[in-house]
Amino acid sequence: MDQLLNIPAILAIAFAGSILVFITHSVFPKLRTAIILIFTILPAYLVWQLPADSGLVHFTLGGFDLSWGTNAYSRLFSLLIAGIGVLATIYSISFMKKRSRLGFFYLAFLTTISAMYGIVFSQDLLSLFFFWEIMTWASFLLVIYYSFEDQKAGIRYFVFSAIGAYSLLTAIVYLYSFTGDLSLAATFKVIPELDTTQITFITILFLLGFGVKSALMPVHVWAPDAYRSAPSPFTALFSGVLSKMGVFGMGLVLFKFMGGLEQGHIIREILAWLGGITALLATFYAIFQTDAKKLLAYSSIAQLGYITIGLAVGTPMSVMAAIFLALMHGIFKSMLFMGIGSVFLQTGSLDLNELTGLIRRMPLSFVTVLMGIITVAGVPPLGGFVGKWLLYESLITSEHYFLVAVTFISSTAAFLYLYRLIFSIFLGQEEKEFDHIKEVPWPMWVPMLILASLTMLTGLMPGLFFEPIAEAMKFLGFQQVNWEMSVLFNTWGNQIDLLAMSTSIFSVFLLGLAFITWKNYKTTRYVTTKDIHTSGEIPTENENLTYAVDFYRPFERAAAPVFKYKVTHFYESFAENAEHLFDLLRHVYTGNAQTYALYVVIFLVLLIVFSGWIFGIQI
Amino acid sequence: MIYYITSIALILIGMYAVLVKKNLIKMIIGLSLVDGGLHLLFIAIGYVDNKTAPIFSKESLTAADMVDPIPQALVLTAIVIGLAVTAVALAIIIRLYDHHKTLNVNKIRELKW
Amino acid sequence: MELNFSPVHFIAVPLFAAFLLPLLGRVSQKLVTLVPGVVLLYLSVVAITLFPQAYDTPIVEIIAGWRPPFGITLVFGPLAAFLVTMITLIGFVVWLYSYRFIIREPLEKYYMLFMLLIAGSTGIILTGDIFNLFVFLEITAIAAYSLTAFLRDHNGAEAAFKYLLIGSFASAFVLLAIVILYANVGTLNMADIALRMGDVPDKIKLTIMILFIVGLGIEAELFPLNGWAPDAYSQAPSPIGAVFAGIVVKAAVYALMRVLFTLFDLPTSSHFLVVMGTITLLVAEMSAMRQQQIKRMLAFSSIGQMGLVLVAFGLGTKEGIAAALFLMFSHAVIKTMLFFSAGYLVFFSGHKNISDLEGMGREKPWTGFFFSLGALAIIGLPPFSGFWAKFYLLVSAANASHIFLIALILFSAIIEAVYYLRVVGRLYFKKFNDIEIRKTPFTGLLAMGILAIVTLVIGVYPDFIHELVLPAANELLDKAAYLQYAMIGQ
Amino acid sequence: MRKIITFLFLAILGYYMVNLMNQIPFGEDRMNVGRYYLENTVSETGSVNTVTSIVVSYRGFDTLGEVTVLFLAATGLGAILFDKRGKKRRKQHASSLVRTTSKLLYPLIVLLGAYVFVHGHLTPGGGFQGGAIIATGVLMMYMSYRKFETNHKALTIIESVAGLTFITLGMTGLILGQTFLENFLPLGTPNTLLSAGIIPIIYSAVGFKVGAELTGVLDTLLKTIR
Repeated sequence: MDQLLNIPAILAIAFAGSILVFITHSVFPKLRTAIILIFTILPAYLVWQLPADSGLVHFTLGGFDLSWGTNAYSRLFSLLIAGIGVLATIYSISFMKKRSRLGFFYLAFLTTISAMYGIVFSQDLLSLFFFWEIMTWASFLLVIYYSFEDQKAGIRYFVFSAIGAYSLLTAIVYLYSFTGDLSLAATFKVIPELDTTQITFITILFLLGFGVKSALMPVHVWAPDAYRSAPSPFTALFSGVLSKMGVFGMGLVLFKFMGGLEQGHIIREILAWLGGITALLATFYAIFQTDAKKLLAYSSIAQLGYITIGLAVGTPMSVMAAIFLALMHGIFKSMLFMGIGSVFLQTGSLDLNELTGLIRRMPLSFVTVLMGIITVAGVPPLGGFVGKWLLYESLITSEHYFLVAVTFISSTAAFLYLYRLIFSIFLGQEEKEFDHIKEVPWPMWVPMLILASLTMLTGLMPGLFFEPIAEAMKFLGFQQVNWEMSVLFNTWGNQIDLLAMSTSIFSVFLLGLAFITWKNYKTTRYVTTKDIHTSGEIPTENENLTYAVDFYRPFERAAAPVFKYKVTHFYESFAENAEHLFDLLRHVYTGNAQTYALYVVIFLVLLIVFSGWIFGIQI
Repeated sequence: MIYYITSIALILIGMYAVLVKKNLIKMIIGLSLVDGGLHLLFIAIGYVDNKTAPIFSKESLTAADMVDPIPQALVLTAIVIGLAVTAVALAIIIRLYDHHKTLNVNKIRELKW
Repeated sequence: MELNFSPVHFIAVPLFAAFLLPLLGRVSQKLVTLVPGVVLLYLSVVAITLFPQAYDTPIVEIIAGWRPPFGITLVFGPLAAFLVTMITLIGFVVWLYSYRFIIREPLEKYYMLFMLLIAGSTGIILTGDIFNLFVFLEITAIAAYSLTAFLRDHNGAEAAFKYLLIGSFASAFVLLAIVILYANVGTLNMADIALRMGDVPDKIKLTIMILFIVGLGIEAELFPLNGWAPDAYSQAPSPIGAVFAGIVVKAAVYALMRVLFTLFDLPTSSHFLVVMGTITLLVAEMSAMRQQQIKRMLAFSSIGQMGLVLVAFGLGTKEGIAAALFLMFSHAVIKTMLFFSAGYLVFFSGHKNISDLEGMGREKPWTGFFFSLGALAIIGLPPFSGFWAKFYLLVSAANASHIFLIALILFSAIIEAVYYLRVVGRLYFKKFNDIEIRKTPFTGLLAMGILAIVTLVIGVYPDFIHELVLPAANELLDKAAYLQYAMIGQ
Repeated sequence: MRKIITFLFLAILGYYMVNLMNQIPFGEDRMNVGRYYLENTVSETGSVNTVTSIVVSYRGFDTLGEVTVLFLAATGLGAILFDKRGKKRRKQHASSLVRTTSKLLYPLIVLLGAYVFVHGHLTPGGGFQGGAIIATGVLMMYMSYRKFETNHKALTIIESVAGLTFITLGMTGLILGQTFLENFLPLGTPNTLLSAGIIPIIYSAVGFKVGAELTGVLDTLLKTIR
């Protein structure tokens, strides 16, 4: 019973913490850091202590029966939130030190984390939506925190979130009008009794709702700008954890709600394809970005595409792959954003064309980013490989050959942008202007390195994650899934021993690294990039000659015609036209008192004349 | 019946004045006309053929000899309300004329859209 | 002598205060500002004391000792209790805010008009007599016209003139409706009218209803009739803008609903209300989208919310009406808070335009904070009361299987989100330059703080209001019971 | 264009209204509650003027509202025209004929007004009518004399005190009897001045109030600087 009380206690502490920080900031700023740490670590610790299946806490609110509880599935996500949440908070303390309005920042930051706990602990649709919206506005406040000149990013984020949230809401109230009960358990039971159109309708609404948060195409357009605008500690949380809430919801919908939609159902196929397209296109967009955070944002979208494929295909193995990828993505993407954020903090720039040669100035950040991109690329021996492997295998065994091709192409293309990222920031020539740059303080690199070591660990022993994932999948309705600590199975009976493989790869890698370092160290000649000895040409003064400029120009040129048609343009012109229409419409308020009076008379006369049509009795 | 038609005509003329006349004062006159028409209509409704005012000033008068007193009482109230509205309207018009130097309703359109 | 609270206090005491204020003004200006607060506090106490009683058995107060239908009665049932309590509380907060905000002479007249406005709106809600309703409607309206022009700038006068012109049409149509009604039923007590309504031919009944809809619809801001509203809201002093949104319109909507539900059979008009409410909602939200002035934007948003309220009433189910009442409460609280904070933002920056308010949120953190909070709340985000209002409304719409309606409501919510959040973003964008460093008066912050806490508390624990709203909704629907007690069993 | 549209719509409205009123025959006895008032006014209120008994007693609450509306008008005017008060702008007196007649009639008119509101329960008339008559007298004086002044302070005080009297009477009814505005005084013999309980008192208060308020309104409007 005392375990049951824990969930309300956790949520109460977490939410109280966010308000307390806000108050403390304006009253005793000195206590702020302590309060922040206490109120992130304490709930995280309590979450860690929660059992996998705690039973339900029931209560009524506003005339609805609500319940909270945990299960293996939500526990998995709650741990992700707790882990990344704590690390991102620690990271943020140094990162945000010199900024103003910290009360506001931490209010939103801690509220976001608390709301995410709420989402995963909700066992009914209303609390789910309740926390979902809290999460949305809190994260919105963080997106607009820097208040850039055009606030399009924030508004766009909110509008898409609102579209998503409201389709969720529509689905919820629609369902409620059938069931009269909001609890997930009751909903699961009722859904099979509905007819196919209703199920399809509800499912599409739910998927749209969750899909927006996980940046599924074509509703992804908010993501790059929002990720770009948010402060880095939050972007880490945003991309790493918040987008996983969409995945969490999709998992619930696909495996719990859609009992009626078997594998290979058209919605599943469409969803899988959307995931595939998302992965492919986002990868290509990522290649052309010159802004580090935007690049990572597109990369996040692509990764979420893989996860969606896995969930949509819906074989045990693909689901395992999806959840594993989701967790991995949570880890490595927050780590990457933290790494890039550190660079931003020290240099004040995110422009890939500006930054160069920071490897010796910020070695720890370099290591973090390196580990990160290796994981993203899905190269052994780090954790990304395991996820990708599972995904390929599940796609092949479920005969989605074309999707395999798509996934494969996009994974390969991912190398391009990853290479660009690390190369233009850390490698290459060192610039004078970056000479004074130092490594970030320890509260920032410690979380980064913790995450980096986690990627390593999961690469070696994915079983650490497989165990809870298998439990979670049991909750989602799958039978026993095979897994072992550090061995991957495949359908054809072959096994890959990750430890052995990793050791060999590592030794090769180390040798290679040693060789390159030794070789380059000798031959490097320091010339600034603004060096004008450029074969007789006189460069104009403002020309940026860093080699990272137009990194993939030929490729860009080749792909240009395709990328002319951006879905963003469609939305933008839609919004513009809509606003224009609204603007026209408001001219009914002409400002002339007489006209208003005339409206009154006309309205009255029309009501009388058409009374038969309106009220059913002709006067 | 003629009473009804007259009062309705008054109401409509008043409305016409409010809706068409450009001068603010004329519009207010129109409003007063509408009010007047309504009051007359109300009184007309309370009228009963061949009956007298509801005051028992003579012993011989009984309740059966009188018209409906309620409309008269209510119209009294309505008149006062109409008066109050007119007074406030005039005050506002004085203010408007002060600021805009015109009484043309079409030219007083700063608040729009 | 036992202090005997009765509903008539809600009307008599503010009137008494209004008559007393000019005398007090001769004694001390301090008293002029303090007495209204004391009165409103007293009324709140009365309201809260009478509250449980009204929910238990409705109080019917007879005026001057004449039983209905011969005398005028005040009916203080759950619905009236709910709304009157809301009005007195909002009124108190408005006073708290005005205490330091209104520094413009004639203070005395301001508070007199304010008191009369309160008396008028509570009168509308309490009275059981249709002509008395008209009288109180006019008291409210005339007080509102005068307050709109209170600042005496030229936009104020223009807005007041528009309000007055359209308002006079409203009173003309309501009076015409009453005249025709009286001609047919010969009585003025609403319950008595309802009892005799059966004998009236359908066509006449419908004409009366249309006249009432148009007349009261003007005050309730139904779409083609609400031209006055944005001007009046935006040009009146900020606390009065809040009063319009929080009190006046609520009373008018109550009047419309009382007439429609009690005098007429609703089914014929329910779809009409839903349609008109939706149109009002959409047009208002769309018009709000590109407003330049912050208070005008708030005004359009208020109209939109009133559209939502009408939709909820139009659903005609118990849930729907409960949702409407919840929405009215929540909107009154939130919009008041928004007007308050916008008032100080405009006051400190000296600009009415949204684009000139850039950075004010950094300059005035608490005021900006309350505005942002209000914006989030009115969009309908949890954990604020706006969320529950919207959720109840959507649930009842879904139960009446109006899926398309849900889509439209949510569409308008998205528009609302866009324009509110634009302002919120603006508030925190870059530093505001030329500003005198003046402190926001404590009473102003206190007023906003109270409202913020109320939205938050209701948002986290909606049962408090939800339980009050259900019996109130029941009262509106259960015509037979109303007739029973409003006629004192006759 | 606007004229045509307006005319068209008003014509339709008129057509429907006439049609509607056709269904309500003129001059027919449709009394319902009114019948009750006619039959019981003398015995229940002691007032022989049924309209007065309705206005002050049966529907006394309306009258309170009505008084409030007038008060509101005066207040609103005061608020809107607050800083526009000045001396009168008329240059000349009216002709001496007018002046003398006015001077002669002024007390009589005021007296008539007082008579009308005091006898409200006996004759056609009452507080509003009486007050209006008094205000007419003042208006006449304003028009005749350039320098005619009313005592503004006194007007305000009369206004307030009369209003307070009304409510206090109402509250006394609530305390002494059962209900607000209850007639707690003896009814007396019908058709005499001192009858009908509180009705003449209330009507006198209303008369004073209306007179003062209307005078105040006139004063404010006349003295506004253009």
